[in-house]
Amino acid sequence: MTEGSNTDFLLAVEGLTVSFDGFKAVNNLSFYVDENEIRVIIGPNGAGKTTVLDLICGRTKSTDGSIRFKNKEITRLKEHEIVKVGVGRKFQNPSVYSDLTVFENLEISYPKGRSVFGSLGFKRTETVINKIQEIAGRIYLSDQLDVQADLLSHGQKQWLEIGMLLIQEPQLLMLDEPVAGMSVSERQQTALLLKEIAKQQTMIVIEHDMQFVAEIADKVTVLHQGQILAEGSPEKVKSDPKVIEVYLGH
Amino acid sequence: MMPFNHMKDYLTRQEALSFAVLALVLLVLLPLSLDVMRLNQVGKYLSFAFVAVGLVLCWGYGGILSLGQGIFYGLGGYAMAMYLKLEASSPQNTLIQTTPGIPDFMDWNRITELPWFWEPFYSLTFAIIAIVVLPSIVAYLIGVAMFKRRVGGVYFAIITQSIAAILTILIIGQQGLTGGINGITDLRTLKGWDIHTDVANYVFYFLCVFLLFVCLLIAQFIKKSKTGRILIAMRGQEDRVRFSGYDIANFKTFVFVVGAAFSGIGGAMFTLQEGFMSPSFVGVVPSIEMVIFCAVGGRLSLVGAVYGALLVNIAKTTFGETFPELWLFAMGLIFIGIVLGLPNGLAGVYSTWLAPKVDEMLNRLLGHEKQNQEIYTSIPIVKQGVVS
Amino acid sequence: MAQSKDLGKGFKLNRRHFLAAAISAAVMLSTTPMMALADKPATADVNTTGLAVTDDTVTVGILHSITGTMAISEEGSVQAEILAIEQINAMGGVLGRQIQYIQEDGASDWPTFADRSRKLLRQDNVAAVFGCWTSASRKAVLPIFERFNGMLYYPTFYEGLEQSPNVIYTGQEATQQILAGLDWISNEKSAKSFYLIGSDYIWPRTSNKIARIHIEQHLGGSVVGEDYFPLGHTSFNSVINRIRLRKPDVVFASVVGGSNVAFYRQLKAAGLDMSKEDFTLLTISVTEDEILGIGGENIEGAYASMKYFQSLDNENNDAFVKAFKERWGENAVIGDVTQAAYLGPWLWKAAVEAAGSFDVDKVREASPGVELTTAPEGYVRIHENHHLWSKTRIGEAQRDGQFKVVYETDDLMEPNPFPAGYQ
Amino acid sequence: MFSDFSTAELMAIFAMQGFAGLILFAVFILMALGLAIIFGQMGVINMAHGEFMILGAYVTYLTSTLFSTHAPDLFGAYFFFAIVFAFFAAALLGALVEWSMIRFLYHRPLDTLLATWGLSLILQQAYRSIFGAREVGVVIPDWLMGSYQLTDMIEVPINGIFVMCLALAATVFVITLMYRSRWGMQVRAVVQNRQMAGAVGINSAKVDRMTFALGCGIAGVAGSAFTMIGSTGPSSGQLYIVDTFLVVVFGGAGSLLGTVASAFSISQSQSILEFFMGGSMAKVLTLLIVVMILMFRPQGLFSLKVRR
Repeated sequence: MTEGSNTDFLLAVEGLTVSFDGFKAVNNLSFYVDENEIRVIIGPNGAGKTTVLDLICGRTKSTDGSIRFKNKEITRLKEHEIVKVGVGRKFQNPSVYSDLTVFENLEISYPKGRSVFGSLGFKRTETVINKIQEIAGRIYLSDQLDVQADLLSHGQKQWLEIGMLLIQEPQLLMLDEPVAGMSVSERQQTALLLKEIAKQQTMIVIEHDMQFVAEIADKVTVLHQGQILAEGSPEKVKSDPKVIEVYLGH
Repeated sequence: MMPFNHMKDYLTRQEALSFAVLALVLLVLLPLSLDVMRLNQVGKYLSFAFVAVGLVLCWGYGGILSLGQGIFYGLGGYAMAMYLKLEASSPQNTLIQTTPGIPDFMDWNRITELPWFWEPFYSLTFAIIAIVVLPSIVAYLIGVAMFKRRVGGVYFAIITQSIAAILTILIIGQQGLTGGINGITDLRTLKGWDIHTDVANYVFYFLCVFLLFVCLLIAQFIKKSKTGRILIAMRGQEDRVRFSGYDIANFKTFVFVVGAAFSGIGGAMFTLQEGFMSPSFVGVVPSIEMVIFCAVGGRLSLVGAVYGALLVNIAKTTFGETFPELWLFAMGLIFIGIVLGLPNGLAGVYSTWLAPKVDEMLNRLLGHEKQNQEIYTSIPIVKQGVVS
Repeated sequence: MAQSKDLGKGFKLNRRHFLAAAISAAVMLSTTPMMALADKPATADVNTTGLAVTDDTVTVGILHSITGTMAISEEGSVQAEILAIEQINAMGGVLGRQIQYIQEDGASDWPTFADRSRKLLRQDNVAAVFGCWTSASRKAVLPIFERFNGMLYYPTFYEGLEQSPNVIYTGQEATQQILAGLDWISNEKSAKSFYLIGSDYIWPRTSNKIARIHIEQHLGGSVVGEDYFPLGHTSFNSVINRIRLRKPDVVFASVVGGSNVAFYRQLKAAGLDMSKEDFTLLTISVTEDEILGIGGENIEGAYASMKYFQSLDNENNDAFVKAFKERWGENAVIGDVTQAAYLGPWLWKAAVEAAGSFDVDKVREASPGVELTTAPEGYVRIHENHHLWSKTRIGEAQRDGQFKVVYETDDLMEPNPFPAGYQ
Repeated sequence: MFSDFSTAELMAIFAMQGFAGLILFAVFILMALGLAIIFGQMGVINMAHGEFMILGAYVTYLTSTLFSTHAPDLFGAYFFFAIVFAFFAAALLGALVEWSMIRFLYHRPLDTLLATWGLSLILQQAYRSIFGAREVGVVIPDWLMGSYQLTDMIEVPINGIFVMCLALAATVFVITLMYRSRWGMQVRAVVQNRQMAGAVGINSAKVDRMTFALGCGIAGVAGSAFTMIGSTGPSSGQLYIVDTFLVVVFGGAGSLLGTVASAFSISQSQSILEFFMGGSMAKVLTLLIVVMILMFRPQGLFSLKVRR
């Protein structure tokens, strides 16, 4: 296991490797994310994008390498501990609690009463309700608080999940394909939302839609076969011949 | 903003009604209409309701299907029985034994000294604590070992089932220490008070109902707290909950322990009302039957679980007394029918067909009060085709 | 021991009464109802405690498992009890009253037994209950019979260590069954070393305890192994290897239920053939009932020690076997417990008639000394301790599933549920 | 404890003990193979598995009576027919059960457990009503009884050898079917991605039915073999269910090789422990060890580490 070095970056990934029965899904990967940056990861299917997010948030344990968040080694922490240091994660398929209302979905994500007995004693105070209503406003769901999450549209579920991250107040949000399945207008709203978020928080986004990527990204990382193919501003990456070869096509 | 009245948060009007009706049935209707023998029978069925209520939390809400609830029911029952057996085995009562003063089955197995783990059961206080704590500790150990390693679903069911099988073989095999397959029988008095009299039957029945309501209210509290919503959330989206910063294993362990403690109380109530405890409650078959009580009542309804335990047992007795051969057919069909057709059990039938009418009636009766819709709160159901 | 050789004579009821003395076994089995000879006593006189007795009927209970794992074993007992009741009714009933029975299912579950017995005694107010099979079910109902003063006729051979005023034990207790068997095999086969094997519960363990003491202290032999297996266990190859290693003169087996089938088949398959000279097995748990499942060819040559075999050659038994087959089919077999269950209603009838009352207290008082000369097993008499004086016999299992009786004790064995020196 | 015996005796005993372990191994394999297919490949928890085995046993019983009354000359060979009949009877019932209830429950694995438990109650009572509560004795042809004298001291039971051969044949059959046949490929395709399999033209409903029927059919064969060593009664099936599930889970669901390995390790440890400490404690200890290992390694002995 390599030890990461101290950096000014919010997130520093160094030498990250994971293998599934010999297949290296992520191979000696290093990249760094600044505070308040929107980093977009792109790449062909099977490039290891989702796996990278899984590794950072602790869902998959790495074989080698280091992940440091605010100079704190988080590689061996458990998922809920990683959440507590300030990393939030949205999944590829919107995963909201379909049996619960939008309000309850957000309430569960509210970062208080996370222990068993804490949650037993948790009260729906004015502060909690206000916070939930504020977040609901930001994710365009103010009118849907009473609706069971199951009944939301696909795009609304994506927003709800983003909202569930926001209410945790993480410093780093990791979003796996946040606009998949959204209409054009929803995409625009989402782009607005993400830009708004980026004023205070850092984001790693996985996305395929190059137009959307160009709209939001500060920096783009292109993954291919578990390794970095290219990195830089959207324009730079777009014109990179290697990227065009393996991903964007001619 | 709507004011959040905590009492209303805790019990909605419908829920308050169902608790009241249950109380009416158990405290007034049944005691008035049944003779003491039948009431005693009902009391014993209610001891299974403790398990079923615990299962609503574990299985219905937490998605943890335990096929080993008999372990905890048995532990509670045995803890109670051990105390009563020691009281029944006073040296005067056991003069004909080779070693007077120890339980008869120990004497038959040529044990001459009370085993160390029996000693503390001379104390009623210890026994009462053990009834709750012993199952909780065992459940905690199983829960931590399994849930921390993310064993769940089917695997958890099979492993708990195996543990129940192990415990049964152990109890039966170590008969010198446990009474073996006979169980601990011939219990007579509690602090000198005859436990088989009609008065005792009444007292234990009401005690049983009282404790059941205590458990129901605790369960209701858990269900209505954020813990309850986290449990529902966990059922479908375990990862999401984890990435909202919760340690899922702790929550699962918690409900499992609560379910175990309830079961332990149920077991003890059985021992008191029946006058003996038998390993036949510990094994795989009774454990699965307990799940059935819960499923029939509706795996998400606390009150439903009580009715489930009552109705299945009453049906079993009536059928068993009249057409014993048909009973297994009927029971089998009930299982299949409930699972295929009514995944929400009787409670589901009620909430689909009757609840709206009852609500309407209440509105008319109470007139002015606008229906107190549970704000922002969902009504959980088990959907066909949802992973449970 | 004074015993009647006059088997055809019928019931001898304590000499004071002479109600049914002339009824022969043949008549007993006929289907034409016969009126009792004496005048019918008034209900108020014969029933002072509110039992279910009318001017024409008396109600009793039958409580066995007809579902669940024990149904296999208890089926025969139910059949025998019903047969006995029907025969008694055909003879005119008890004290001029026809017996009606309420049958309850214990469902192989001890708490259910307790529940049903409470119902029979408190709700149905039955005059007597014929039932239970396993010790566990008897232990479960015992406090209930004692509290509500019922009378239970319990048919199974069992471990002893019990003597309840509310139970008549119509099967043998352990010493009756075991001691004579061990004595015989030790003499006949010059057996010195024994291997004890049983299912893991109280009866086999107690039986083996008694057997071990008898072998070590009275027969001068030794026990070279003692093993127990969970109920329902089906792989015995390891213990069979141990038996091979220890080379005992006799294997003493009290394996029960489904395990029996596995045990004997695997013994046979392993080449430990009981029909040959070099391997001897004495069982106290295999009756004709069990052989149905085991298969005669697998257990041929084993010895069983109990009080009754279907092949017993006497008039009573011939009539009994014939009646049983007529009632329950030509293929029915009768084991030791089935016969003991058959005795229950007859013993109760005799005691009731001796007492002149259905009252449980009076029946209990009249019971000791009640004798039955028409018992299929021969002559039995109720001891002061509520068990039966009976003979013990050794049967050799035959290929056709029957036993050949090779030995019978000269005298009746005294029941001794609390055997001094064997505890 | 061995001091009283000669080396030769000890060697013989150990050889026979090893063989006893192998017989138990074969028994476990037969029990678990069908379940491994149903549970491992389909995720269905079939609590009525034991009852399907008993169905095979009853079919064997019926076949034996049929042969002894109508074709006594062929009695020696009836067992082979019985195995085939048992397979088809159990498979047919399996297909019926799949069609009438299992197919509605694929998304609710825990509910399959409850429904099949109900089914097992019904089957038990049906057996009891049809065949009576008593156990039925299946007459085994003479050539299958007795033992084969390997050396002076070592004897091996012939029916044990037969069961082992049957277990071997069944394992080879299943593995070939699953990994070498086109049908097996379809089954595995459906397991991995139901929708995709459907999209490429696999009739997944039919595959499910056949898979379930195959698992039940093998249970029937197991039941047929068990008539030689165990008992055949209405509730005999219940005895096997806990062991069977443990074998499958311990091996790692979805891995047939794992099932074989787990059957081997559980049977050997049980057989060895039994020799030293008697049946009850051996059973407790074996189950306990398995449960402990499962707590530390919930995925079982063999399982593929896969990307989620």
